[in-house]
Amino acid sequence: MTLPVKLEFSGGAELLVNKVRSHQINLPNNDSKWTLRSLLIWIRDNLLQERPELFLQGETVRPGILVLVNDTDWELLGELDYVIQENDNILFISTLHGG
Amino acid sequence: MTLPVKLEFSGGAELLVNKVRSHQINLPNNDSKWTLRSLLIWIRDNLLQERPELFLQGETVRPGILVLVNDTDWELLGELDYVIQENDNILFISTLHGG
Amino acid sequence: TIPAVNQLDKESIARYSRQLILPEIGIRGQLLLRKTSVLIVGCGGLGCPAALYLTAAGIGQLGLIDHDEVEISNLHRQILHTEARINVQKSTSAAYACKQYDIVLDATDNVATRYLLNDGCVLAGKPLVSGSALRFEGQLTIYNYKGGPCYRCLFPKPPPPETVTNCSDGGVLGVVPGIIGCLQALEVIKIAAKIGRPCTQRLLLFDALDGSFKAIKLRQKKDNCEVCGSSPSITELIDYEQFCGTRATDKDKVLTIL
Amino acid sequence: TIPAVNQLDKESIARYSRQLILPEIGIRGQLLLRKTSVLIVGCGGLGCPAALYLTAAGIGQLGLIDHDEVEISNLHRQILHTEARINVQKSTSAAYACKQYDIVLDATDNVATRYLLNDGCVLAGKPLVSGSALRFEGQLTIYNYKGGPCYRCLFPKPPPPETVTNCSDGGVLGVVPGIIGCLQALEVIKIAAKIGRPCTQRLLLFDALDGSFKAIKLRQKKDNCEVCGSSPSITELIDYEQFCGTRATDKDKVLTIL
Ligand SMILES: [Zn+2]
Ligand SMILES: [Zn+2]
Repeated sequence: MTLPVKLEFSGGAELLVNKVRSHQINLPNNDSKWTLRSLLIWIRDNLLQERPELFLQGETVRPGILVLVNDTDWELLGELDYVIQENDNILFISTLHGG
Repeated sequence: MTLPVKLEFSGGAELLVNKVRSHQINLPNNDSKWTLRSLLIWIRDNLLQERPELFLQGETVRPGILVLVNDTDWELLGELDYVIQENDNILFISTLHGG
Repeated sequence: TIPAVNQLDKESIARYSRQLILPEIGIRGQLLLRKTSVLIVGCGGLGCPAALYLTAAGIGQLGLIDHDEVEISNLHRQILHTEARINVQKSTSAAYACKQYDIVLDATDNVATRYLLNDGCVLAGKPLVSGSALRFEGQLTIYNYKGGPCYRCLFPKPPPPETVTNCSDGGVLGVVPGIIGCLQALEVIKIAAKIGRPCTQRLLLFDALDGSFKAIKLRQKKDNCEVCGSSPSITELIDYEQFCGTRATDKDKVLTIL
Repeated sequence: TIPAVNQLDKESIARYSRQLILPEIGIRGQLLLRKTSVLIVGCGGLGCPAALYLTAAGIGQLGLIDHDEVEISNLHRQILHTEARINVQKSTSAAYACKQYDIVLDATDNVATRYLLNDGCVLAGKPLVSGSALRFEGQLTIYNYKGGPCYRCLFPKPPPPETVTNCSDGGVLGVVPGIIGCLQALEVIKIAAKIGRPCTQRLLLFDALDGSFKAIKLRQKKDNCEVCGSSPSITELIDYEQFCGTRATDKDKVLTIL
């Protein structure tokens, strides 16, 4: 069974994924569960159009990007260890500095 | 089994229910299903502090009040005939005119 | 009418540079803004910020109407950009003015005028960007646009006079109409430049105390609507004060113009 | 300091009448607003509407800082109410000014200054009402207030310089910082008058093209935070340009002051 999730990118992060802000995807069946850690690898390999270092740093997101699951800060959910649920809404948003 | 619903009042409509904007209630067990029609009668008998004509007109809400179920205009859901579901969020909002 | 020139002068390019570089706007969008005329009815808490930001965005022509001529003279016109042609309408016949503009912005403060503007816009075929505020709450939607409802589709009958509260009676926190007026300007810009998703068939509810916004899905245009339906019974303007049972004013209002 | 007088003069009562009659505000709230001092850092797209509405609400003292002295002189000060004491800070040492005010409003346009203000507010124990805007998006939250996080709790490390876009590069639709600036003023009012639910531990995201707002639940203050945690390693201001690898400016910005 694939795992349907909605990925969203904003605050400028969408520029790294071909300017497409919303991606409805089905993560392929996996022996182990999908976590945000494994999702980031999948994104790097399947969605990132630009240089990966503009989105990732090591196994996590680069500084300045906030990861939200169902409108909640991933820090409240275990960050990289969070186990993704069916139909989760995962938003990667770049913090804005402009005024 | 009682039917838990959340009733909200705003735009001034809250003044008619003791200024309490949010009411978590359990509608008592009924032979027939609870509809918005029967809910209005229940509200008149159990919540309205002020003169009922400030909230109701006949069997419906008085002009200027919009009824929303789960952030949707009741007109899209059958208005008075809508059958209330468990944990529905029903908002009675008075249209604002001020500027 | 505004001359149709398909290019921007250097000064305009400098002035609007930060929005010109937005791909969604660009020269195309800026020219559309420039050839759009907008009527703002009401120069109070909603109308002032709306007028400011529409001028700043490069809307070509702005008409301003307020029932109080003295308040219009208090309007800090010097902060409005001089390139926009500002027409101050002395006439209170806002509904007739609807015919002369592309988009109408309802920034009024009473029920009767809101019905008047609604009917005026439906009869003239113009979108109506409607905002309102009271106490700590605000509401916003676009009426009569792209198959969406008009005001009468939602509220065929006016509220009983004793249930109507205006800002003089109920009070209002000034920044609340400030926020709604800015949001109205934004919706006008989206309609004029043909970008984004205008707030039609959607009602935005703002709760300032809670700091939250909610978007309500609204009904479509109603086939049996008296003014915008398939067999309208209203084909010309009526007496709105009589219809509502209230005066077309927010009497005793202390108007603070920013 | 502002003299503590426990009553309002007649003129103030007339001026603030529409918010005085709000039970949540009343004389109590208006007096609290009057004895509150607010520092606005940045007089551009965010700072101008914030300053306007805070003045209109009766905030007792406003400090304004901008890195560009010329722009400060362009600020349409005549529309700011003369009763509010407006202090224009020539010094760019915004962080030192944090100590002199009750609440700080971040209306700046670059990363380095945002970290500077954050640390300044944490070290001075002041809430920081932070807003930002770019293209068609806006963000808003309150840092360092009631157990909520500070900026470093969320972003301990600054973004790589090549990932930072400012409004000169990316563009911005003017009404977007207008809306965010107004929302910042609202949050300041709620903190000062002690009403409603301030936007702490919540991040408000605004998408102007879509016309939608989203409220994100944020982490609490982090115990291991370098500046606001239980064993802070940052106990005085640092070199923020060096820290961020970028200049503390939004160079080449064409500033449109409304
Ligand atoms: Zn209609
Ligand atoms: Zn911290």
